[in-house]
Amino acid sequence: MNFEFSEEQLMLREQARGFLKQECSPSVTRSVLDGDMHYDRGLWQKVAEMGWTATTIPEEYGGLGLGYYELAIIAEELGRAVAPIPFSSSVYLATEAIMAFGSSAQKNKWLPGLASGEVIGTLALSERSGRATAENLSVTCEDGLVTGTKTPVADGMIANIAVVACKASAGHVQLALVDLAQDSVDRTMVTTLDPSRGHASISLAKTSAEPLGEGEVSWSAFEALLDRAAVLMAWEQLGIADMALEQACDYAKQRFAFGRAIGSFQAIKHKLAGMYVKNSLARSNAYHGVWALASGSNSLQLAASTARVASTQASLFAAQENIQTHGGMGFTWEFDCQFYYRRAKVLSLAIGSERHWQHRLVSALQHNHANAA
Amino acid sequence: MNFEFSEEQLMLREQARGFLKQECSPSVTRSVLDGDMHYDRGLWQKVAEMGWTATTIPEEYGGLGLGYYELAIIAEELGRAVAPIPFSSSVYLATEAIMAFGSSAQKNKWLPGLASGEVIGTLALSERSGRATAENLSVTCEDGLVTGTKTPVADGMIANIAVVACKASAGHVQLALVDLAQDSVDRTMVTTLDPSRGHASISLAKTSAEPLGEGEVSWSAFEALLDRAAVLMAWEQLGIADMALEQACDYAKQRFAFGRAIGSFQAIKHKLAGMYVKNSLARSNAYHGVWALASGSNSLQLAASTARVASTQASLFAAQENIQTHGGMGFTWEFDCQFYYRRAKVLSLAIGSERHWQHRLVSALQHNHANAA
Amino acid sequence: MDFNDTPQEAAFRTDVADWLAQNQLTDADREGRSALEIAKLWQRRKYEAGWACIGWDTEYGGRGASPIERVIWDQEEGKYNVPSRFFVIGQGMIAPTLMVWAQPQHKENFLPKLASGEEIWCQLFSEPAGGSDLAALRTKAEKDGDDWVINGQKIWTSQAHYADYGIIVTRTDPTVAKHKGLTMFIVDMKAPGIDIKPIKQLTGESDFNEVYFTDVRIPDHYRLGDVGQGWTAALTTLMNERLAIGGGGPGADVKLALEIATLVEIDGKPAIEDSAVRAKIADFHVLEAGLEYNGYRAITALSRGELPGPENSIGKLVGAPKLQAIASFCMDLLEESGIVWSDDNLLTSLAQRSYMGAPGLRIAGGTDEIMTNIIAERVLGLPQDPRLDKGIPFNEVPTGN
Amino acid sequence: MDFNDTPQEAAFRTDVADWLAQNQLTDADREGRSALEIAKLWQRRKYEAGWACIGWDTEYGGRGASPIERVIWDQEEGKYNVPSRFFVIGQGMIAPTLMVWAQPQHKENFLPKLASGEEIWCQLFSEPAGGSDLAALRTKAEKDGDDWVINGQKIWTSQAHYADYGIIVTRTDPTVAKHKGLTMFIVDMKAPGIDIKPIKQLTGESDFNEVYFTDVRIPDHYRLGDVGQGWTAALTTLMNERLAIGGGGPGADVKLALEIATLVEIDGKPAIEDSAVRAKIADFHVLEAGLEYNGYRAITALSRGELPGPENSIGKLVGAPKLQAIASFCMDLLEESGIVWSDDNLLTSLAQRSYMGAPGLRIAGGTDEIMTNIIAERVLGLPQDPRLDKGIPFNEVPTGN
Repeated sequence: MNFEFSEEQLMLREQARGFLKQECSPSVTRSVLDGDMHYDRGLWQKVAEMGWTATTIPEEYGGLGLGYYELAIIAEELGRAVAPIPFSSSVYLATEAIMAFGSSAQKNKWLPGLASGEVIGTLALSERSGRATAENLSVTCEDGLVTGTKTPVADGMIANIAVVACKASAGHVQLALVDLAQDSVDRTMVTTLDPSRGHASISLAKTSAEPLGEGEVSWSAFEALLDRAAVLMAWEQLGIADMALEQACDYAKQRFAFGRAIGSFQAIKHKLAGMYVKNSLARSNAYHGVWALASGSNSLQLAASTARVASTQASLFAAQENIQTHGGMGFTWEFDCQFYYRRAKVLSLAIGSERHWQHRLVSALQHNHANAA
Repeated sequence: MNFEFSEEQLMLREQARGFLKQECSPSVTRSVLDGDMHYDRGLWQKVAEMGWTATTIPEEYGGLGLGYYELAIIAEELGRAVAPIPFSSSVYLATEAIMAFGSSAQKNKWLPGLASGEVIGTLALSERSGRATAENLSVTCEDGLVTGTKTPVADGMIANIAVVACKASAGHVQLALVDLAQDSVDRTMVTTLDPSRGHASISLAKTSAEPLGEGEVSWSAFEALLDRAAVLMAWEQLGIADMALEQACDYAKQRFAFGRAIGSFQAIKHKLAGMYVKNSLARSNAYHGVWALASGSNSLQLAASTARVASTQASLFAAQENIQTHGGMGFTWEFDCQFYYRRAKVLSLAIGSERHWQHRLVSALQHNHANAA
Repeated sequence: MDFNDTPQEAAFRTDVADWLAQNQLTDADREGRSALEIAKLWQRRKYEAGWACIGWDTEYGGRGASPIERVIWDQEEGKYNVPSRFFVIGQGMIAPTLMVWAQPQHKENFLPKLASGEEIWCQLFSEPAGGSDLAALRTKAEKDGDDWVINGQKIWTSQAHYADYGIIVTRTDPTVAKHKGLTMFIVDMKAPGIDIKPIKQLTGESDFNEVYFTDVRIPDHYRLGDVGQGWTAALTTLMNERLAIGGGGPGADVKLALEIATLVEIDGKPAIEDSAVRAKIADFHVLEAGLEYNGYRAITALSRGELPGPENSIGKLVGAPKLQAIASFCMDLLEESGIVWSDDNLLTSLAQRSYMGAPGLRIAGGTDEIMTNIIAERVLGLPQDPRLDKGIPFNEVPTGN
Repeated sequence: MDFNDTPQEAAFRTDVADWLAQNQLTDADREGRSALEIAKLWQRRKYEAGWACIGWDTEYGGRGASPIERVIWDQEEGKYNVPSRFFVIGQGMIAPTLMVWAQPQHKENFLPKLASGEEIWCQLFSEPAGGSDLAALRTKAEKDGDDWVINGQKIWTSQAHYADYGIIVTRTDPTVAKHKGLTMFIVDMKAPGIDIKPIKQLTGESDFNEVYFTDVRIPDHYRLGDVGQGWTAALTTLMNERLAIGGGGPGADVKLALEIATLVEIDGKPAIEDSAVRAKIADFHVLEAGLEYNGYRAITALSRGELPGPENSIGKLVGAPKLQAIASFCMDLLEESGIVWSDDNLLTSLAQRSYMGAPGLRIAGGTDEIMTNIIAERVLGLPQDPRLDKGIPFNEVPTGN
């Protein structure tokens, strides 16, 4: 039994952290938040040059053929840096979808570009208020032509391709691979709570697309794909939670009130201890999640849901109470506390709310419980 | 607008508090908790002599014809004293049921005894794990004969009469008034979390009973009866919550650790402030609840559910954290902290759990919302 | 206990309703006027008819109305869309301070202009070094002839950029204990040496300012209370602030949650039918209703001549985190579209505005932690934390820098 | 990262499993023996085969097994119904203390008897005046010839009534600072002058005792560490206590909640289908799984030679309130019948036992508040509260009495 990353993996973490300190200082995130860019192109290119976008892609498709432990480590560091790049959309979702369902032709066509970062991919799922389900999907796919509107689509303004969840004429669910460089594709920018990550509304009118893989994709297979993404998302959220905790601790140690560091008041120190407890339980659940993902365990649904719920709760709490710990200054535009508060909320709703994952978690528990009985 | 009790009512509170300090010291509750009595007969008689059991019963039936403000005040004081008597069963439930549904013959027969305390009444609702509903009631009533088992029945070992919720042969719900002094009545004591209030399992075998009122009682009419009881129950729970807070504060002021009163540590003082906040919101909701009850407002369901949920949450929290504030001594049999911890939990499940009342609260909100729209 | 008006109250309510109906702002009134101008117009109209600051003595432009009458006025005026926020600080917090501490001629001069809305005031208390620890402020006031010379910086000052006057707490003696060396003054915001810089909040808006004082001269007769009495004077303002702020205005509430939960679906059914959604909405309602009825109890106490106590801290302490929680809950109901910020969707934008604004409410006017401490110490009588800054000269209190 | 055994670990597991299968307790073994006697029989059997306290050095009766091997042993032994609680304190907390602080002859004498289960030990630290503030203990030890004479009272002492020996922390100098004046000893629990009174808990059970010392004599060679070094010695015990206690044993857990939610109905459907029920069970699972995997991470750290740190406080800090919350939740699922205490209904009685026992777990071995402070100060490095008891003689520390 060994429940820790390997030496090499821990080295990768140090390296990634150093790289992002250098290349993704808060000013980088701030410039995207303040400006009208949808992401930081320069950072994206450097990240691609580091090979991060190629992490889990097999070498035959131009990837590094590394495992999910490495990808989880990168995800955590990107979360800590609140990196303004389409990594989760392109890597956890689009790349994973093509690797999971794509034909070898599709893999040959798209994976090399995704690996090199020249191609940015995303997943287009949400259509309206409430969660998209196999029943309520309204975007259709007939004879290879997709029609309908998806919104919000993370990184939709800059993506080259989108994996679009839609309903086939036969009524079954289908994942359509859409090259977004077509006239029939209409994208409009969507402002969200976190302008440091661009979102779009994408309207498709008889846009040509190819079904991903053999056409029909069972909804449960699609949700299994989201389970995989949920583990990586959980690591990114964990990075946010830990950075918020670290900043709150640093501030609480140097800010004085009533003649003492505010961190010496139990109202603050116990708040921060509470953050630490949530974060370390989330970390341990994330360890189990990535183990289940990397080892192909059949407990992935439970492990992923648990990691996702834990990281969602930890990151929302830490980001919120980090502002509170900073007091008035934490509420200013000038301080970075807002980055974590915005990103934590947006990530908590990407690929499904806390509620959704709580239910998915319990479904897995019921399954185990029934088998045990 | 005047949102406070009248001078007379506030005087009644002082009087009641003084009386119970005298007649219901902790040792009274403790003796029932420790012994094998189901209640304290002496205290019950004194309470009856004070006329408390007669509070809302019209004078024509030997009552005082006072209002619900007075009854709420008494309920709060009985909660503070963790009184080991069947007051809630006999007054909030049995008496109220007979006043609400009973024929004048039934009122003439039973209300005088209930007013004088010579008759102890109770409500027999629960039959199994989970909540009794119009659909799952299994106790039947055919041609005035009731058959089946009710458990747990609060104060069932000492009650003279029970209002039994049962299913009539015609399939509708019926409240049957059962004189428990019959051979066909089999009672066995049921041990519960709070031995200072006796509970029983009551089995009826073709026991003769008379339908309360006109026979059929709609389930919604029955739930409206529980709304009324919920307001009074909320006041009793509020009494528990406030006593737990007061004891915790007193202890935190005199117990020293690390050279200071433990009440000077924010870990403790903010815990107690949190109790105070819950309690005072519960109190304001209880004010509104008793106003709705006394004024016959059509907002009773919302007001009662809100008061009930608030008092349940406040009393459970205060009772639990009162033990925590007392540390090891709070966990001993010798200290009184346990009274509040036990009684708070038992009252929180009488007439329905927090979950049940949360749902009933939202149903009322939906109703108002629909009417507003 | 009775929610209904007494006959006198009912009669008063009728008078109020009638006057409001006849004198309400018209579109013509609003035409081409800024929010501030409209507010001043409305305030002036109320003032001339004797309906401004009705709780004040007549000599200051009020009508000596009772607390209940004030509530009735607010309820009736609340039925109309009239701007009021510009006067909350001046009329709600500063005027009561002037009534207690200002010299007679200043009361006679300033209070009517506060009532009529002619002059806007701001409150200059907080400083970068003195947030929760308000009394740790450092802005210096030194006597020079009949004037005081002010140097230093204030922060979190609302309305500073258009205020005519302000009240400022300064340190006149750094060699005595923290609370002892403070003095309060009226300051003319147009005086030379005052430099005002807006602060951009994380919401992107700028409701507050930094105010810099460089050799700003204040005549001694503008002093409020004795030299060294500034903290006592400030407490007058703060106590009224707690009443004025309350729960924290409009935003995501149970009504919004209900509306969204009725529109959005979960598993093909309206979200409001989902048991977890119901449980949360119920808990939010318990807080919201509890605060509302707390308010009625407080008003009743006031109307019985009791003074408003520290228990009023509950409003903000419960209200601000509730706002944050409901806002977050509403966004969750919408799933991924909950992050979309579109002003044309009132439901979502209200939720998001509240989500972004709530952290500020949890801090401004006393953080959650300060409010909790106030309840623990002043309501429950629990002992203070050990005070390392007590009884030693302010300039010897540890600052960490 | 790998949950599977390495080849060596697998081999070890096989050895353990085989031995357990061949040597497990039989009905004949249990026949007519008390729980303590059965525990001693089993411990002795393990000892003679070299399977007792396998992490200890062989000279003390162990086999120098690695942390992972200890986990494997616990996992395999856990598959059998064998009593162990009697030895947790002696082997888990006191033995490590003796290993560091006892004189060689006492290690050689006592440790093997601790390993074999021949002798039961108890821990005499807490006092009425020193609960969370453990070092505020007052029990006096005065030198008299080669002996020390002990007078005072201890409290919350488990197993005192059948223990053979104990370790006791005493105050040997009240005129120096609180932590400086303490000294630890081994004490023979059969010595004259020791009076033991059981404490009845609110559960009705008596797991703890008050222990009174009247002129109890202890030979100087029973001293553990130098005079005045008692606090340092006590920390050895406490640090191991945190490891030994952990989450707090069997009780209401997610599995129980699932079972009840599957049996009970809400509105005619299994409660487990209720969305609010699911949300709560999910949150409980997040805590439970988080603690479990925290444990695996801690073991991995141990196996890499890292020392167990204060982060281990999390187990109890999260586990005890979780126990209380799940127990309460389970009772709520049962509605009114949730209050019925019937030992023949395993589901409800387990929930209720947990509900009544959890408050004790939140206090024993460090309250929630103390554990939180430990995390804040020793893990996050946040500054201490001002210490009014620091650097002044113990007999001058304010006590409130």
